[in-house]
Parts: sequence; structure tokens; C-alpha cells
Amino acid sequence: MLTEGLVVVHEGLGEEQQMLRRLVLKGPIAKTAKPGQFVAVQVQASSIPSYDPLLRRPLSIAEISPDRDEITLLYRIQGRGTEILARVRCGEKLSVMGPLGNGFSLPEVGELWLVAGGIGIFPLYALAQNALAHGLIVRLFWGGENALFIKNAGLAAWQALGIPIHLSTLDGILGDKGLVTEQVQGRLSQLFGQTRQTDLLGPRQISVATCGPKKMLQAVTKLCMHFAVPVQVSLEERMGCAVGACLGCVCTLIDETGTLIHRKVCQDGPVFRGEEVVWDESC
Amino acid sequence: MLTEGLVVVHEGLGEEQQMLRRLVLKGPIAKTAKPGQFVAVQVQASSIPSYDPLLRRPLSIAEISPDRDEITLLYRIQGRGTEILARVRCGEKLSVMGPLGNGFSLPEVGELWLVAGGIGIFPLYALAQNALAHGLIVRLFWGGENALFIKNAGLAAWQALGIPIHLSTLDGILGDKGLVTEQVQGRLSQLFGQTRQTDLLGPRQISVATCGPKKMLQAVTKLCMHFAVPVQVSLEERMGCAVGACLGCVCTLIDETGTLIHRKVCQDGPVFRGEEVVWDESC
Amino acid sequence: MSPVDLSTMLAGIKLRNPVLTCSGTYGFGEEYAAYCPLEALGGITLKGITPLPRLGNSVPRLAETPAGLLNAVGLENPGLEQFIISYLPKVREMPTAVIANISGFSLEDYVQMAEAFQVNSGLAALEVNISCPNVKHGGMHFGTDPGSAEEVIAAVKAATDLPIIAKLSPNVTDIVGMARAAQRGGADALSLINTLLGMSIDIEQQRPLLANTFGGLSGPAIRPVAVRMVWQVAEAVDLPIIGMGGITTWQDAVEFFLAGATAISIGTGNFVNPQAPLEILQGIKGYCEKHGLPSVRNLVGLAHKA
Amino acid sequence: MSPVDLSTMLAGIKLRNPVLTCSGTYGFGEEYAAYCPLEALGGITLKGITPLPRLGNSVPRLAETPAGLLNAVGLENPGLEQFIISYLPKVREMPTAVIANISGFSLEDYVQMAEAFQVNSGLAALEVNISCPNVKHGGMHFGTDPGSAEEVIAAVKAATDLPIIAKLSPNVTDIVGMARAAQRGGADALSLINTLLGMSIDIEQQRPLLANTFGGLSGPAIRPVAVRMVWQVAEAVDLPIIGMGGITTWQDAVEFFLAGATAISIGTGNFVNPQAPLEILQGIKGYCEKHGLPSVRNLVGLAHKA
Ligand SMILES: Cc1cc2nc3c(=O)[nH]c(=O)nc-3n(C[C@H](O)[C@H](O)[C@H](O)COP(=O)(O)OP(=O)(O)OC[C@H]3O[C@@H](n4cnc5c(N)ncnc54)[C@H](O)[C@@H]3O)c2cc1C
Ligand SMILES: Cc1cc2nc3c(=O)[nH]c(=O)nc-3n(C[C@H](O)[C@H](O)[C@H](O)COP(=O)(O)OP(=O)(O)OC[C@H]3O[C@@H](n4cnc5c(N)ncnc54)[C@H](O)[C@@H]3O)c2cc1C
Ligand SMILES: Cc1cc2nc3c(=O)[nH]c(=O)nc-3n(C[C@H](O)[C@H](O)[C@H](O)COP(=O)(O)O)c2cc1C
Ligand SMILES: Cc1cc2nc3c(=O)[nH]c(=O)nc-3n(C[C@H](O)[C@H](O)[C@H](O)COP(=O)(O)O)c2cc1C
Ligand code: FES
Ligand code: FES
Repeated sequence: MLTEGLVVVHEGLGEEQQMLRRLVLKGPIAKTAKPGQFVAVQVQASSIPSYDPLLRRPLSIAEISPDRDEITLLYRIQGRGTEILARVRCGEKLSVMGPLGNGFSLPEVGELWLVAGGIGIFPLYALAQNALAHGLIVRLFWGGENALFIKNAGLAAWQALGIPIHLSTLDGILGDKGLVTEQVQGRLSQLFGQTRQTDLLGPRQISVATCGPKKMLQAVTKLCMHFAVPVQVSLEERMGCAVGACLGCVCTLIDETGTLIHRKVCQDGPVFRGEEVVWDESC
Repeated sequence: MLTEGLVVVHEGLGEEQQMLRRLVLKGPIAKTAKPGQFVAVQVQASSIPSYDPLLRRPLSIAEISPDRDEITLLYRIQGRGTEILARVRCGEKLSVMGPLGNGFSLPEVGELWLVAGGIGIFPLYALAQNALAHGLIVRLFWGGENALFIKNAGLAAWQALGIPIHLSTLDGILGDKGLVTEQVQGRLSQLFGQTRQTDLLGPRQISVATCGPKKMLQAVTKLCMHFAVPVQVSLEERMGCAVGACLGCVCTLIDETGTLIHRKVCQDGPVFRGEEVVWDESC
Repeated sequence: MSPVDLSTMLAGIKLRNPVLTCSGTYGFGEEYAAYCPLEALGGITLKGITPLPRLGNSVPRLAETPAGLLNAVGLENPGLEQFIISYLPKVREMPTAVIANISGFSLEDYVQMAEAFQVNSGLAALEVNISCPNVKHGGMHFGTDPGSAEEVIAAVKAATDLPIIAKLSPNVTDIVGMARAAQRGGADALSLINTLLGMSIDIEQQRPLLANTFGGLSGPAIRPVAVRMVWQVAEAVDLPIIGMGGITTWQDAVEFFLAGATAISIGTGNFVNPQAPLEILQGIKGYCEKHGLPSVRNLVGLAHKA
Repeated sequence: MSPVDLSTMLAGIKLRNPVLTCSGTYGFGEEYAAYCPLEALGGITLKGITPLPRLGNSVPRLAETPAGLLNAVGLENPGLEQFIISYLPKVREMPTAVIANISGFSLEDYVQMAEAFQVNSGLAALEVNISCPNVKHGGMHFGTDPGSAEEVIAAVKAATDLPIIAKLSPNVTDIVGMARAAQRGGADALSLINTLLGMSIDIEQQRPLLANTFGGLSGPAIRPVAVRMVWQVAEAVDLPIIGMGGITTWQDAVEFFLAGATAISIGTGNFVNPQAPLEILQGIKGYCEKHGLPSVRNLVGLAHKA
């Protein structure tokens, strides 16, 4: 769906040096969007006839308010596109394609662990809200560079959800010192020791949804597979069309027969089952 | 000189459908600018890293306030560049090159006739102010499409100068019906009949400064030459560098020896002596 | 005034209108259906296929450049067999003209694919890509040497009863020479242009941005080169031209018609605005009305007469 | 850490730094002096000159395109004699390396001009433009046929004791072949790239926008093509390269160094930002510091090693 999203909120998220922004768009997308889906946004107000930057920017849907017809996008100013996007003012309209791709699927029962690295936290918020609404137990593991980043990137909003939160920072000033994967590993071994998860689909089943740097997604997937914990990963790739037409954004999966296949992050993803993803860069 | 001009005023000039804008920039340019000179403006706030549109836009300096360090640019939204320029907001900064080119030269004495076609009126205002300040008699001949345009394009400001104004419109609803050149011709023949202007450099010498469509400049020049009235014309041409380095903006002149030569509108102009200009398109 | 006639003829194919979409940018037709109904289009050109399945290049496959896009997909496609089984049957149901696009790495490749596609397949035409610059050596040779171009087009022409559209590479010294070669080979129409060979470097990683090092440059940045080539070929060769290269607005499209294109095709422009084909169609109509032209066919080559 | 060494050697010329300006975009040096002091530049390349004076093409000579600029100046210049009388004497006073750029329409033209410029003129080098695409037929032939390119470079080389920089046209199938031809001819360095041949049409007037119909495309739009050609030539030919084509920021410049350019040259970028050379110089310095490189020379070709 192609719509003109009215900018109703566009503000800094936390302190300026974090270069984070919160953008709320009013439009019909909110009615159909699911957690884990994304939109492709034109970074300049539709009224500006400029071809540079040329392409839309893919941004995850961080919050969905169907009642108010609003979706929230959280983004970091990364390069030219987001830099220009950051200048768009309230009241202006942005051309938005979406909702795009397949989001996360909720487990019927049990505990949903969210594992986030850095700004990988953004798409997980909508998922947490959704999971809680469906009566699931939600637990967050979030690793970030330092306390400042985590506070600025929305910690308060997460705390407001009243769920258990396990933080990791490189300096250890907030949460544990180290990588988020270490905390996940610790808790998994605590639960299963040398064994693997057995009561699949049982009320205490644990499943994981994760988003962040590729290396982290790979590590989390390895852990989960080791303990037989189902894991969904949200991938990123450079996009052209964002609808599956250009084959620009493929990732490599391995199918049941063990053959390597390509899938489109934009259309078949961005969320995939961790065990099917081939992490080798050269694929 | 390359400077960052602070946008202190940016408003519509007259009614919206005329697509006219008034842009006041604060900066050192005002200290040195002369009537008839122009600036080359980047159409997007300097903070936007976009290469489309690529080039600066040449705009004449319509008003110069050295005391307030302000120059006024009046422009019509013509295409992509000015369309984007029109979106720049007060408080933003624009990269400006200027003052550029050679402006009009004031006659020592006598009457200065300003002949404007359409938006060719814009650069003449600063000249009128300057001429009046130097004790010259100033008279305006201005032709426009219709009354609406002329009212919107700043007639009031001209009337405030308290100089004689002769208007022409195609429909004749305001001023005479017809072309501005007809009024100029009428008045010149009235003054000189079959003769030519004789008391050159005398207190009653008449000289002309004109800006507008090429065809009009050509006609005015022809008239002036017929009556031996000195005439300065302000030319337009597409520009690349705006400083005389690329040879993109040449016009053709004929020198004393009668040979055709090229001059750069940006550096040698935009103001030339009418009699030296070769009007033939194919030069 | 009676409504503008948008229909046109291209290489014997009657098209509802002259607005097509480019191979490799429009998938197999369905992907954009939600944004632009297929029945509104004059036709679509399918992603290039090869005899054998190809996984294509590694990622990154795309890099944005000023007003342009570099791509190095590497001709990923299901291969001829899969295509015939799972896609070709659908072609008849498609509410628009469907043009298949074939690529190969040997004369035999092209012939094998041409034989597989005949009029009874429901396809409207076969576009022969002799110019995909992404795959190392791939196609390039055919696309830059007039002799081989003529040879491959002739072989394809002999192998199928479908109209043949030769898609030319802009990465040549003499585009007119290539067009003439395609004509000698028996091409019924020409597609101009494919992408310009380019690359960009990640200055932080200090290595090429694309996994494939080189990529094909498309988008508004290349439009002046595309218009120039359409103009030159239109002056010299008497074949209908499908103009493409950076078309994003109706003004861009009109530029190609005036330069001599019989139809136009939109590629990267769909990424910028998935409704570009619709808006362009409207714009062309409006332009013809404004200029009192009864048919879009009256636009073709108009600027040459000036 | 000791300051970054910005000096470099190019074809035996010692340059203060590797930032030059492009022929035809920087006049004869003085025009931009108020914006960018000449003594800050590594060198400047003068507007192309021909044996006889030329008025060049009619206007319009320029057309803006997406992230690009079309120009058809048509080699307007005062001619060799006037140049020698009124300009050459000033060269010695210029506080930077001055490279003359010569164009011609016959072998004799080139030889005549080469003979007129020797080391004692104070010029640092002679750039031979065999590729100006603006003038109908002009130069084009030399720029697209390896044989003639080799011939003209050899003739020029024999006629002067100045270092010879062969400036190549990108409008060829095989840029490496052209570079090799220039090397065989005895070129001491290569300039890559000249403009891409393009055109644009005024859809209201329904005629070409440029009086000359065709023009040369420059600016950011062509950068990916320029970087690709610099990369390809750097891999194949052992000659120093002056990289140009769309350079507007220091990041652009670094891209060319990493691709294999020994020096870079700024053309259209000056129009966008007349202080671009200064900012680019600063940026290169900062980049080298950040990456711990003692000299800008360490940047050259770095991305090939990845
Ligand atoms: C499905 C998906 C969801 C995303 N969600 C978010 C989000 O919620 N918040 C957020 O801050 N970022 C998100 N990203 C990353 C975001 O798209 C990039 O940061 C952004 O495109 C950078 O654009 P730029 O012009 O600022 O950077 P530049 O580096 O200048 O961009 C240059 C080109 O590379 C592309 N590009 C650069 N980085 C990425 C990347 N990481 N992924 C895909 N394309 C990239 C750009 O789209 C552009 O085409 C998401 C990416 C994907 C694929
Ligand atoms: C010395 C000089 C002074 C000028 N002063 C004024 C002024 O005070 N007020 C005003 O409204 N206009 C003025 N103009 C015209 C103004 O520069 C153009 O209207 C403007 O550049 C159009 O840009 P655009 O992108 O909106 O139009 P587009 O048509 O999209 O521009 C496309 C390209 O053509 C160039 N171009 C288009 N029209 C002209 C033109 N008439 N002259 C030169 N280049 C052109 C643009 O600069 C751009 O490079 C002046 C022009 C010159 C040469
Ligand atoms: C992502 C992508 C994939 C492409 N794949 C093909 C292809 O498979 N076969 C082909 O002939 N052209 C292919 N092309 C070239 C386009 O069909 C078209 O010729 C070119 O992009 C210029 O048009 P544009 O500027 O409108 O995109 C591809 C282009 C892009 C951007
Ligand atoms: C207005 C203009 C005039 C030019 N004149 C010449 C010339 O006389 N001789 C020449 O070798 N190249 C000439 N060029 C090409 C430039 O030197 C340069 O190779 C090309 O513009 C690419 O660099 P850029 O994108 O930085 O401008 C000219 C370019 C422009 C824009
Ligand atoms: S971005 Fe085009 S297929 Fe995914
Ligand atoms: S615009 Fe470059 S010389 Fe006038």
C-alpha cells in the first residue's frame, strides 16, 4: 500500500549525540501492520522534486496504534538519507510504502524472550505489546554500547511494560558487563543445564525473537538451536524495490533438503527462523 | 565571495497564483553589492547533502540595505530549483556566491529611464533607489501581462518612490494597452521627433536601463539607438560557474572593428551596452 | 476533442498503451500488482532468465549513487525449466502484454531458450539481453561486438516465431553500429538502454561496496545518456525503439518519445514511486491533449523535425 | 603523530598536493582565485586550446540533469597565438602547477600545439584532450580508436619535452584498451574521465535543449562510471592516473584514490561549491590521520588489496 503519511510527531529520542529520532505517522497503515513488519519511506517531503537521495529507506514499525491510525518509527541518523529525513517537519507528508514483509509470529503459549542488540530493540517493542496483549510472558535481553545509549533508546518505555529486563553494556555500568548473548546463554543453561528444551508447545515453552547486528543474531541462533529453543531473527539488507521485484535484498537459507536457496528479506522476511539462515557472508 | 546567508524574510509576493517570492538574506554581501549585480544561490539549506538539483541559481539583487546587512531577492517559481528554494524557511542558511558580475552604471546627470518587461522589473528597483539618491530624475516604463501581475510584482513599492510611472498591459485594464516599447517610442518621438538626442551629458540627457525578455531588450535598444539615447541592457543566460570560468553563459557582442566576440554574462555582464549586443539567436 | 489514443504498435504487437516496465525491476509481474494494476500497463518485461538456475551474486547487490542505483544481482533466476513449469502457464492469464527477457553465456544458451518460447506460449515478444554488465564476462561479449550481436540475434530469430527485441548495452563506442547489427540479425525492435557499468567504493571498509565489485548504473543519473542513444539510433535505424533509462516522471517519458522511442519502459523509477507507471500514463495523456495530438504515436521522434 | 604528507609525484612532476582542477571548468586560473587561493591547489588544468581561435557553440550551452550537468561549449578558446601572447607569460607567476590542455582536429593540430609548449614555458605538463565529445566529430575519432590515440600521443610526445597526460574519453567499449594505447604512445600519465556523451530535450519547445544537440555529461551522476574506469585502468596499466568525474566532497575524492588514482581533479564540483578544493584537501588530510596513513600516497589503490 502506498500512502501519504502525515508527520504528527518528529522529535529527538534522548540526547542529541545519540542521533536517534522518533517519527509518528498518521495513516491507514496502522490498521493492518503487524509487529516485525516495516515501511519504505521517502526521506523528503513528497512535494520536493529531487532525485538525490533516490531510494526509499526501510524502517521497522516500532509501535502500532490502529485506534489512532498511527505508526511509530524509531531510527538512527546513519547517513545522507536519514539525515535528510530528520529535517522533515510536523505537518509535512511523507510517501510511505507498507506495511511490508512478514512480521514475527507469536507462539501460542509460553514465554517469549526478546533479544536485542543496539537499535535492534526498535522493532521488538510492538512485538512485546502484542505478546502481552495475547497473555504471553515476555522477557527482554538487551545489549547496548553503554548506559547512555540504552537510556536514550527507550528503556523507560520498556520498563513501563513491567516485564523482566536483562541489560548488558560493554562497560557494565548499566546491567551486566559484556554481550547480551552471555546473559541469554547463562539463563538458558540455568534452565536446561546439559539438556535441551523438551516441553515444546507446553505452557512453559520458551521461544526467542531477536533483532540486531548479524553477528549477534548468529550467536543467539546457535544458542537457541543448542537448547532446542525456537528462534525468529529479523534480518537487514540493502533494498531497491522493497516488494520482492528486484532481487536486491536476498539472504541465503538452507532448505529441508539441505540445498542453499535465496529468499528476499523484503518480501519473505525480514523475519526468518534462525535455523534456516545461512550466516556465511559469501552466500 | 562565498557566504552563508541567513534567511530573515521569505514570503509570497502578492497573490499565490503569481508564484512570486520575496527572500531577504542577512550577510556581508549587502556591503559591497551594486544595482544590477546578482548572486548565485544554492536552493537547498546548506545542511542538506543532496546533489539534485545540482547547480546554484542566479538571482538579481533587488534591494540593497548595507546598514542592515540585508539583500532582497525577488523571484518567480519557475521550475524545480526555485520550487525547492521556495520551501526554505526563515532561520535557515543558504550558501550564496556574490555579489557577481557588473551592475548598471549611473549617468552623471540627466534623466534615467527604466524600462522593464515582466519580472525584469526586479533588478531595476535597487537601481532606481540608487539613482534617486544620486539626484537623478528617474522614470519607469513597465509592461506586464495584466494588472494583477503588476500589482503583485511590487507596484506599490515603486509608487512609494514618487517617480513617474508608465504602465502597459496586454489587456489595457491597467495602464496603456500594448507593449511597453510603444510607450517608450511614443515619449521618445514626442521629445525628439525626427531628430536625435543631442545634448549628451547635458542636464537633460536621457539614458535608459532595461531588463526583461530578450525580444523586448532588442526592441528597446533599437529605439534608443535610433534616437541616440544610451541604453544599458541586463541579459540572462544559463550558468554553470557564475564566475567566468566555464564559458557556459556567453553572449555575442560586436566590437569596434565590427568583429563578433563572445562575452560572459556572469562576469562581463549581466549588464551590457545595448548597441554592442548581437541579438541573433544563432550566435 | 476526442480522447487521446494511447494504443500503439510495437514490432507487430498491439499494445494498450506505450508504458512498459523494465526487466529485472518488476519481478514476474505480481510483486507490484498492489501498487499498479497490471491491466493498466501496456506490458511488462520479466526478470531475465538463463537456461540453468542461478543464485546470482552475493550481497550487497545494490548501492545508491547520486540520482542513480548500482545493481549487481548477477542474473539470479529459477532457470528455464522451472520458469516453464511454474510461471509460463500463468502468462496467458496476465491482463497485459508479457515480454520474456533471456540472457545467456553462449550462442547455444540463447537458442535453447528461444526455442522454448513460441507464440503459442502466450508471450507477446522475446527481449534478448545481450548486455547484462553484472555477470563477469556474462553477455558482455555479445553486447559489445557487432558481429556476435548480429549472430546471436539471427540465431534467436530463427529459433522462435515470437517478435524479437534486441536489448542493447550502452557500454559501447558506437551504439548505432550495435543497433544496425541487431537489425541485420533480424531484430523486430530495440530496447535502449541497459545499465552503464559502474562501481562504488566503501571508503570506511576500503573495498568495493558491491560484492561483485562492478554493477550496472540505472536511474535518473543515466537519462541523458539514454536519451542521446535513443536519438542517435532513431536517426540511423528504422526499427521501433523501447526507450528506457531513468524514466521516473511523465516529463522524462515524453523526452524519450520526442527522441524517437515508440514505447517507454520504467525500471528503477518503480522503486522510487511504485505508482510511476500510472502517473506517467496520465501525464502522457495530458501532454498530448495540451499539444492537440490525437495519438501518442504522433509524439514519436517529434524533436527530430525541429 | 607527524602531520600527513600531502605532496605527491605525478609523471615526474612534484605536486604540493594531489588536488587539481579540471580543464574547462576553471578558466585560466584567476576566475576562482577569490574563492580558492591558487597556492592551496596542487595544480590547475587550463581550458582546452586549439591552434585557431574558436567561438564555440551557440547558447544554450548548459543543461542541468539529475545530479549532473550537460555542457556543449564547443571548445571556445582564444587560439594558440593569443594564448601564447596574453596568457603563457603569466604561467611562471602562477603559485601552483599549471597544466595546459590541448585539443585538435588533426594530427598536425596536436603537433603544432605540442611544439609550442616546452618545459621552459613554465608549464608543468601537457594534457592531451583526445576526447572532447562536444564538437561534432572533434577529437572524438582520436578518443575512441586505439590506433589513432596511440598515434596522436606519440606525435605529441615527440614534439615536446613536457610530461604528457593523455585524457581519455569514457565513451568507449574498452577503456583499458584506450589506456594501453596511450601508454604505447608514450603517455606519462592518464586523466580519467572526460564527459559522457548525452543530451536532453526541452519538451515544451520539442527540440534539443542544447544548441549543439549533444553535450558532455559531468557531475556526481557520472561518478560511478568514472570510479569504475579508474579501477579497471589501475588494474591493467602501470601509469599514474588523475581521477575525475563527479568529485564534489572529500569522500568522493577518497573513493578515487582507493580505486587507484594518484591525484584527483575537480570540475563541476567547483560550480556547486567554489571552495570544494579546499574542503576536499582538508577532508583527505583528516581521513589519512584517522586511518593512520603518513602520506596521501598510501591511499592510492588501497581498495584493490582488499
Ligand atoms: C527491514 C529493515 C528495517 C529497518 N529498520 C530500521 C529501524 O527501525 N531503525 C533504524 O534506525 N534503521 C533501520 N533499518 C536500517 C535503515 O534502513 C538504514 O539505517 C538506512 O537505510 C540508512 O540510510 P542512510 O541514507 O541514512 O544511510 P546511507 O549509508 O547513506 O545509505 C546508503 C544506502 O544504503 C542503504 N542502507 C544503509 N544501511 C542500511 C541498513 N542497515 N539496512 C538496509 N539498507 C541500508 C540505504 O537504504 C541507502 O540505500 C532497517 C533496515 C531494514 C532492511
Ligand atoms: C543574471 C541573472 C539574474 C536573474 N535574476 C532573476 C531574478 O531576480 N528573479 C527571477 O525570478 N529570476 C531571475 N533569473 C532567472 C532565474 O535564474 C531562473 O528563473 C532560475 O534559474 C530557474 O531555475 P529553476 O530550477 O526554477 O527552473 P528550471 O527551468 O528547472 O532550471 C533548469 C536549469 O536552467 C536554468 N535556467 C532556467 N531558466 C533560466 C533563466 N531565465 N536564466 C538563467 N538560467 C535559467 C536554471 O538555473 C537551471 O540550471 C535570473 C537569471 C540570470 C542569468
Ligand atoms: C535491479 C535491476 C535488475 C536488472 N535486471 C535486468 C535483467 O535481468 N535483464 C535486463 O535485460 N536488464 C536488467 N536490468 C536493466 C533494466 O531493465 C533497465 O534496462 C535499466 O535499469 C535502465 O532503466 P532504469 O534506469 O529505468 O532502471 C536491471 C536493472 C536493475 C536496476
Ligand atoms: C563546462 C565544461 C567544459 C569543459 N571543457 C573541457 C575542455 O576544454 N577540455 C577537456 O579536456 N575537458 C573539458 N571538460 C571535462 C572536464 O575537464 C572533466 O573531465 C569532466 O567534467 C568530468 O569531471 P567533473 O564531473 O568533475 O566535471 C569540461 C567540462 C565542463 C563541465
Ligand atoms: S528490495 Fe527488491 S527484492 Fe527485496
Ligand atoms: S557561468 Fe561559467 S562562464 Fe558564466
